[in-house]
Amino acid sequence: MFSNFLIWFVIVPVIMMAGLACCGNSNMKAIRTVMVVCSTVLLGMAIWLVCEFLDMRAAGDTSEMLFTGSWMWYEPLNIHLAVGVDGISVLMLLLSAIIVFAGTFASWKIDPLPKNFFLWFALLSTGVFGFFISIDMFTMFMFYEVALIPMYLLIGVWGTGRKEYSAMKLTLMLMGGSAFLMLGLLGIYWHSVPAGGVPTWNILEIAHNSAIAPSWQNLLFCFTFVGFGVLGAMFPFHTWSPDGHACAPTAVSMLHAGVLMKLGGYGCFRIAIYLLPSAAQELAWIFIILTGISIVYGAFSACVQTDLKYINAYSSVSHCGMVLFAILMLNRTAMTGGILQMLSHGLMTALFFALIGMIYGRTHTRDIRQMGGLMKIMPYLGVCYMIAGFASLGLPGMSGFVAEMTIFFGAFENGDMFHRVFVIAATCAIVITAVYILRVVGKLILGPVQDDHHLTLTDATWWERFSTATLIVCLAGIGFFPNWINETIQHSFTPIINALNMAI
Amino acid sequence: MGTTLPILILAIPFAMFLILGIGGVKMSRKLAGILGICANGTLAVLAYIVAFTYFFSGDAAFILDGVRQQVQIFDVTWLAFTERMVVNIGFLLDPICAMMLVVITTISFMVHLYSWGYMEHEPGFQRYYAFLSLFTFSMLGLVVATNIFQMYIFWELVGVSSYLLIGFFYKLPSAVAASKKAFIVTRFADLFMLIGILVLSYYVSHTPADGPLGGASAFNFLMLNSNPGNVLASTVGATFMGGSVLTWAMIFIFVGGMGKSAMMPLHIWLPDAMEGPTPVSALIHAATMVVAGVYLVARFFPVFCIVPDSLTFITVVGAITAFYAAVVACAQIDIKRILAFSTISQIAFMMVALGCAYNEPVEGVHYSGLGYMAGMFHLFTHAMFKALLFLGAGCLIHAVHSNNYTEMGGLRKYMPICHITFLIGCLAIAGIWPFSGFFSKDEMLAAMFSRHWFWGAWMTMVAGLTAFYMFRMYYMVFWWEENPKYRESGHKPHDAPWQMSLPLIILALVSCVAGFIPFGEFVTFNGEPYHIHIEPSVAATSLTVAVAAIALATVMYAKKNPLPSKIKNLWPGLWTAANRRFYWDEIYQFITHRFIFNIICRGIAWFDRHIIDGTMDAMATVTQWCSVRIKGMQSGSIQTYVIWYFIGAVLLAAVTWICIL
Amino acid sequence: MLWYLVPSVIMFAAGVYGFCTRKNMIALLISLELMLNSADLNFVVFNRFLFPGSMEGMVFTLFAIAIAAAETAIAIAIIINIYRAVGNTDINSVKQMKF
Amino acid sequence: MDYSQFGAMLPELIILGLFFIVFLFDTFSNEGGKKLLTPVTTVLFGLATVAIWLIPSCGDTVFGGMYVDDSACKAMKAILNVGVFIVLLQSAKWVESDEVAIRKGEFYELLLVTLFGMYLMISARHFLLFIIGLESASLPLAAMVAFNKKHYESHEAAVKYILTAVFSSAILLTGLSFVYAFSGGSLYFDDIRAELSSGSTPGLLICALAFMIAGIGFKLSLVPFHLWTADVYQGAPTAITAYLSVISKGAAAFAFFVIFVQAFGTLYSAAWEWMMYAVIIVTITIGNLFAIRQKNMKRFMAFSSISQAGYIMLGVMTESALGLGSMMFYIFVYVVSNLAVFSVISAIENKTGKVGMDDYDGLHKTNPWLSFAMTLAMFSLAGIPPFAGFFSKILIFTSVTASDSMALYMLVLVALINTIISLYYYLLVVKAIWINPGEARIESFRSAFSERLALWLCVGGIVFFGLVSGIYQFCVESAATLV
Repeated sequence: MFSNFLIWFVIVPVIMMAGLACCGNSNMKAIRTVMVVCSTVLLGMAIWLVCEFLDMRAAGDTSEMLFTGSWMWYEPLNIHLAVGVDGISVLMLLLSAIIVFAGTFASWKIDPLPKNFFLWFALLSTGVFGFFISIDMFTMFMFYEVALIPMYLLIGVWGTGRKEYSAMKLTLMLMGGSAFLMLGLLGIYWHSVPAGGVPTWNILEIAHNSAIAPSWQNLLFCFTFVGFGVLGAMFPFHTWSPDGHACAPTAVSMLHAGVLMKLGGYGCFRIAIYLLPSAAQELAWIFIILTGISIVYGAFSACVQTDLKYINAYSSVSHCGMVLFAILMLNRTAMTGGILQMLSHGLMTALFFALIGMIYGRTHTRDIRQMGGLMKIMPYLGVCYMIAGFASLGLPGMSGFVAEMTIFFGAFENGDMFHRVFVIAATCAIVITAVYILRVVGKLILGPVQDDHHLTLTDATWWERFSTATLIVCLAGIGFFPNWINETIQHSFTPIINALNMAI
Repeated sequence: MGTTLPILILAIPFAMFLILGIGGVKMSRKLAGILGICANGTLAVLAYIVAFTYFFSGDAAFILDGVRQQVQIFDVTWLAFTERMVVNIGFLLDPICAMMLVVITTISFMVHLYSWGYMEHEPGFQRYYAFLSLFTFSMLGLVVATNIFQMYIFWELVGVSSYLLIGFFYKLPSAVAASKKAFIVTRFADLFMLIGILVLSYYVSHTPADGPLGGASAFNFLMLNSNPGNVLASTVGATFMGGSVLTWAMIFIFVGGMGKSAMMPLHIWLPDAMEGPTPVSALIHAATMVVAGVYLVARFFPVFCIVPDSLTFITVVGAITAFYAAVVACAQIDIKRILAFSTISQIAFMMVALGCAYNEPVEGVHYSGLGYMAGMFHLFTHAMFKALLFLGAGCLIHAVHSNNYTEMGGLRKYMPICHITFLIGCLAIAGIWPFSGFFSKDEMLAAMFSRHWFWGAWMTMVAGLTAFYMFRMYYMVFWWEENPKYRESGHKPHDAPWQMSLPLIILALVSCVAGFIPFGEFVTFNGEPYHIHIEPSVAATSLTVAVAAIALATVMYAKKNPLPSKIKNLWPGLWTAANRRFYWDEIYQFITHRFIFNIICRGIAWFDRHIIDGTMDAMATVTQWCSVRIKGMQSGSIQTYVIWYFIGAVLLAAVTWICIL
Repeated sequence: MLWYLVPSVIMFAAGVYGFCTRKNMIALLISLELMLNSADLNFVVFNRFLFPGSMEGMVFTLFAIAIAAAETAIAIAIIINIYRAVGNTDINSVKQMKF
Repeated sequence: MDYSQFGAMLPELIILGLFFIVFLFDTFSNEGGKKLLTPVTTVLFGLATVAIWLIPSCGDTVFGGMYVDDSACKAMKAILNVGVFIVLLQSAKWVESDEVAIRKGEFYELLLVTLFGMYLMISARHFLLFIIGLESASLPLAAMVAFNKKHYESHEAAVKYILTAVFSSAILLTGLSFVYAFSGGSLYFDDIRAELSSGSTPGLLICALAFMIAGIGFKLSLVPFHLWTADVYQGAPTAITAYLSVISKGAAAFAFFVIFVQAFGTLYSAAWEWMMYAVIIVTITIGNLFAIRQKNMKRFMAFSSISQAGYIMLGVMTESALGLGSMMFYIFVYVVSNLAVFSVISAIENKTGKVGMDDYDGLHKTNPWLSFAMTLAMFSLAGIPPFAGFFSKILIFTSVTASDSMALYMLVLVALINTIISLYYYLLVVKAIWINPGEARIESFRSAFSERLALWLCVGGIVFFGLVSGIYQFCVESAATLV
């Protein structure tokens, strides 16, 4: 079992937790050492995995999932610990590793209880990695919830503002989502095989059996899609996100907006669409309407916010809406765009929240009306913020542009009026995005200095420069050379596309 | 030609951007300036080499039995949406591209040189040069685009570099606002362009790969332009609101061009863009970026031609804009704004010229593609003399520290070089022989007359207006009456240092001689050379009109006299309206702030906070409320407990029994 | 046999009613006894009329009576404790813990 | 009569033996010896627990089928034993407190007797034996609830408990008497099943079933037969509360399953499926709604345990081996999680006498380990992975949905939605411990060894029962022998 490489993505964070447990309660040196070492190891593993994966693909290994392994866990219910990755999950793992890495540096000076913070942080990352490697619905769901619950304490204890309220709201809403999700999974499990067979949780087997009756599919699709959609901040279930993000500490906002919200989108196509294709064909329109709304809606409501974190939370609603929207277009190009959008939004939002954390740590306010001309005071952060902004409004050369264009061109492939209308509505979002991004940049980074006390503030420290630079490099990397990622993702969608075509 | 030069042409400015942008903070101003200028000098040289090889080498690759070819020097895949929708980054070399290379690099070099003097004392000098390099890179990438998507990519990039340069003085709220406005307005236009591209590429990419359009990428210019008829065919007659889908697509794409080229009603950003440093205005907002729209139309000319409605649309938009801008320019007092409006009007001229061109012979017209050639020609000459004018204005502002001609007057004694060069510029734009403006404008008017007498007459009038307001400005600045401030205040306005004067002189010379370039030999719509000859009638009319306008201006403004104010008081309303640009900004302000921002955005935000969020909180509240309401059940007295118990048991039995019965 | 069941039903009803209405704990105990005995009566009656062959109902009744006795004993003991604590055996005096 | 039959009752005999040992020791030992009573009993009971885990189940039925000793029953007894052992450990300190010390012998004796009663309930296959077990399990508890002579609450709790208990046993007996009317003269479960298999269900029988549910539901504290629970849990000594909340509940749940599947299995879809359907929904919901408002930890745990009982009863709806296995696993996990909470509560109560939820504010500052254990326990109760509670919940849901009926899916949905409410109030405790501002109200202390041992056992269970699938395996396999 330990010979399988993927398992180590779960084991290393566990080791990280063990290591942290051994550290002294406030022995920052030891804690940082453990965190940096482990997150670096994870990043290295992720990069190695990507290279290895591409090599194996290049070597002509066309099996749907690579590095697969499956070990019986709960024998009476046929629950396995099954792992495997395709191009998408590999990239997601890389994304998570990058953001965990950056998040570690972003929370360099966390206080109080640094040890507990990193313990929960590590648990969170365990869940995230576990989710992306598992191809067994049960373990997938388990890791999903493992990733959700630490949010409560991370926000509640280390957050700011109305943290109790936000933490509780976030946790309850996400758990509400996962309640529906659970029911959907149960339904899928019990109908996963033709009558008489032994039901299975394994996604690949279920997909190959494709034994779920259409009547059940429709019900289960709604359950699963809503379940994941809540985490994907789909209108009208997005309202946990603004409060949650606004109150969370920097690293948590990064990880949550950067990776956790991606769990939603990932699950949507990996389970809801892949396993229930005919329902997807039939019911997509409902969710297209909802996600279409959240794209425009999020952008518009971001225009009037005055709290930096709220602005980014709402833009996350808009961008994640874009992800689900793309996935629901049910064709290869658009879905690829959706994944690209996940990656780009992950990096971008992480960068945003990191910067906001750093600015907040200096000015002790997140209200854009009380800040201004930061470019003069902290040029490095200012420039980074502008870069993040440009990435967010889809400037060519940044990942956002690639993702959005792929989505639009893919979505436009659906020829009927309904899709057309919503695609064009979605494209309008790029203008609105420009509006609110430039509004913030103009108020916050440019313009005259609002508060003379800010004049004494210092620019970024080395660890801050490090974490932001990492993210910016990734953003630009995708933006300049998108095609290899694009091809990897497109190839990985083949089975899903086939399932959809068979379902028609 | 190898791929080395083209790649270098793109690589050098980008490298400069990175070097100056990242390393600039550590550099001294001098080093940064020299780096930038040298880089651009080399760039210009390379561009000239490329252009000259293209035009004069006579290589069969470039000119095949007298027809200039379109050559893709290289074309590499950047992103593949589908097998038919592949985005390439490449280098397409053809007459207009070569011409633009020359224009861009020349002006850019001049501006680099000029800025060294002009921006000397500004903080962020290095940043400024970095942004200039970024802009040069983006603009070059735009003109060499091999496909519409590459064009769109660099289209966005020029937008952003213009944003950065307009907002260069980022501490001034006005500059920030102007840059924001410029970006958002153009972005709004680009949205239409994007939709246009979506529609076009959708239909093209859904033709069979072995069809007449071939298997090439649906974005590719060569493929689209080679046999546009099939592009139309590929839409299988799909129509939308009466027009064929292709018409709509092309109009949408053109709207993108309207945004960049500041056609009405998307012109509002350009005057504000003058908040940027003057050299920037010369480079971006006079010579290069703003003509991107014209370039777009020229690039797509064959496809535009097969949907004549779109050409008509272009003509109308251009005609209206030209007149509007000219009128407004007559009533401005800020010299940069006057120049800005004159730019708008001149670009509109080119648009109309393009709109009046055909790509197949028409009876009664001896050369149907004249408008195309003329438009490009005017693009070339206008770039030169408008850059000259802007740089001159820069010198004036540098000397007087004000944008308004009310602060100037009688400057001819103090700044002779500036005076002469500025005069040349004005003559050129007014279209006086032998200056370059005359030739290009004459060709354009000829084209318009050949299309329909109305366009010709209309645009001749605009030409007259142009001559008038340019000389109005000229006289107000250099003649009128000397501003008393010069004498009492110790420092007299004087000519600018050589780095600034040199570009003026060079450009002035170019504006004098450029007219005699046999432009038709190089740039025509189909690559076949065309021998320019002056249309006597048209030339005569335009010249007389121009001279008359200049005379009028002389009468009114050469010396201080009450005549202008008299005339102003004839129709004060008209004057204020023109001065306030006919209230376009106010209208936009109303729509965006009052309506979109205050009603839609705030409304949605309120809805989110109170309805959506409220619902979620309400669930919690209701649960709490229930738990409070039912607490009486747990009254603490055994007897109530037992009553509940018994009722429960009986109820269970009774209900089940009833259900079963 | 119905005639034998009627009294048991009456006893049961009386027991429930008494338990719900009386205030004195001892009275409550008595009503409980009524209910238990009605159950015993049922057993005996059913045994006697439905299954004359077997004795299970009777045996069960004996055990039930014993159990009832035990219950009463413990209940009495606890009531005495209560009496010690609050000085009366009013059922309404023991509702401190609620909600 | 063949006395070798008693050999089959080995678990009961062991408990009985232990009882006698404690009794004699308590009666005849001097003051010095009394000191040893607690450790001796605890150790002996620990050994007994191990023994019961180890001895094989002969799986035969004795006394004419009144009593069976199959692996399911033995597994259940073993599970309960673990729980009781933990209870003994965490109560050791309280037992030694001078207020109780004189009567500690009685405490152990009563406890062992009730345990013996529960064993009988579990193994009984005849209603007579079942009733005897039930009563001998519930009557001594009344005495134990009243154990704190000095505290008025203890008495009030006791009187509430005993009166309701007697009332419910009266109802139960009445119901049983109705059943007897249809049983063809025999109270053996199998005979009743055989009699009732003839389709029709007269009203009296339905009434009987309702009364049976009420009677046993009293011990499980199903709504609306639960009202005694909160007061009794609050008033009783914490050790007893813990014992009530897990052990007697577990035994009753198992017995419930046995009776309704073995004796009334044929009436499942006809009658009691829908009764239980309603009861479960009401139980989970009402329990949660009450728990939201509670400020006293013990009362809070009472309501939490009520809704937990609802989840346990989901297992009954399956009437399959898988369901029983899941139910036993759920009970086991519930035992460790709940006892973990009670260990913390009693540790703190023994030290400071504080049981208010707001006394826990900022606990992590002074007692990080207790806070940690409490947090884990709360997460486990709320069903958060990777802790055991998550697995027990999901497994029981899975086994419920096994039968492809939409009604059961909806039942699970209701249960799932209720988990959100429960998560809310479990998180309230976590919030108090970790988030609420202000100085800690409980000074830092080191709890007694026995308490720490109990806590470690529980935490170990919370962490490993889910991840190690062997226990669930064991439950399902042993359950297979019964259904």
